[in-house]
Amino acid sequence: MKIKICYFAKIREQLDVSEEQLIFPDACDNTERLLEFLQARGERWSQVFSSDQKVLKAVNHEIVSEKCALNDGDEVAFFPPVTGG
Amino acid sequence: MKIKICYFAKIREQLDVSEEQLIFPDACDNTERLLEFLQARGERWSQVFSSDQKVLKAVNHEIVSEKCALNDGDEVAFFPPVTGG
Amino acid sequence: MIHIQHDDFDAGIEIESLRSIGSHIGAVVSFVGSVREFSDVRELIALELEHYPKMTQKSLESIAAEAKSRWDVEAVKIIHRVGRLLPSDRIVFVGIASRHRSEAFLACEFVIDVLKTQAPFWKKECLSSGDQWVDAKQSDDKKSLRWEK
Amino acid sequence: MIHIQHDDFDAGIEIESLRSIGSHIGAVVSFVGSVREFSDVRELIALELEHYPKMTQKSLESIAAEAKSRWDVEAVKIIHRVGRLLPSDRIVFVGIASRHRSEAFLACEFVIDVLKTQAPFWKKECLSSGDQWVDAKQSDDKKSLRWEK
Repeated sequence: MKIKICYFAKIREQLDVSEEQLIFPDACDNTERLLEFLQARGERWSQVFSSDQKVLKAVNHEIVSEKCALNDGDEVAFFPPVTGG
Repeated sequence: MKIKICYFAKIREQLDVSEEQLIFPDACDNTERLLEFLQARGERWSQVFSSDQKVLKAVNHEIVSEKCALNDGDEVAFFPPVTGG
Repeated sequence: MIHIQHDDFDAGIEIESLRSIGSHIGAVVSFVGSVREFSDVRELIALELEHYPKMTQKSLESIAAEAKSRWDVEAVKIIHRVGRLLPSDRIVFVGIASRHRSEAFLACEFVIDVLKTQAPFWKKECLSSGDQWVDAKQSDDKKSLRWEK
Repeated sequence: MIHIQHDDFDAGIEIESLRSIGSHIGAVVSFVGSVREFSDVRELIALELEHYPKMTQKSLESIAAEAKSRWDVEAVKIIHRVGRLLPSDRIVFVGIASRHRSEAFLACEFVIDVLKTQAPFWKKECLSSGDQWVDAKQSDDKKSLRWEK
């Protein structure tokens, strides 16, 4: 399945990517699997996604805190705690 | 001693007076005595000052809830609960 | 920064003036109160606002000073209109400038709550059926009592 | 009534627009947030506000809807600026119109508190010493948690 991933703010700068399309095995159908997949990309990725740094995620523009199912065409975003207002 | 008395809003209309200068025996030197004095003026006055109607008083532009000493030159005001804002 | 006036005011100008105190001001919280029309039973033609001129300024200054002593706020502005007002007219402005927002919210609500039970203003409604003094609301007493220490 | 924009806004116009909803509106409470300059250690040159365009509108709409479902308020207006801002610039406006004031105060503080922890905006400070992402504040988390049911 195809997933769009967006990165924002500090996370975007650390990974040096703002968005990407990912073809993802159908069996890997939740955010936990996606995180494992991204962490396996190398040191920089595993640091961002497994360090003490807090990373929030949104699936289809809603923040989700728990493991969340993913479907073809979903948009996932990773970003640091928000600081607007 | 000389006391200035001001009446506001509904109280002013009920008594049909907005302010007056009162020469008051020196012995009657507190707000309680002043109230007794005013109540003794007649039915309209005793009704306003002894009925269920709540009357607030201010001495020299500060609301006072208890009996308060009066001195020559003081300004006393009587008015209903405030309704500004 | 207390004004008791017949004239109308401009909340936007007041907020800008509070913001312009300095670049350490992070928050301006404001309250604008308007003359409400009573849609149901009676028709409001106008509102007459009487006050006690010699006491009003002092009373509002003391409320503003109390707000500043309780919370870390930089400025308190109060404008209260008097005289004849029409439905939807502005009556009162309370604006607070502070570094952080929580203090501004608290101080602003404090000022308007206490003003409603302490400041010497009285409203008379001019209704199609005749004139009538507005009764003080118990709910306002309760709101004001919350702030007693 | 949600606007995410580069352009500045005028709080006075927003308050008037909230008041003009009808003569049943007795209270308008508003919050204006400004870019604070840090006077002590570091010098703030500018603030860059990044957001997640596809999510921001939806997120603010959901906060506004939640405020309206919790309190009896007539209208919620939110304006949040994005892009490059300078010290003292306006960042955010939250305005609430309601019949009575208590609800407007609660809803206004709720919106800004929840916005600060839920809406996808990120601030980067451009300092004389270099750029730096602003860290989320624990105090903001606490303020937001107060509103959890």
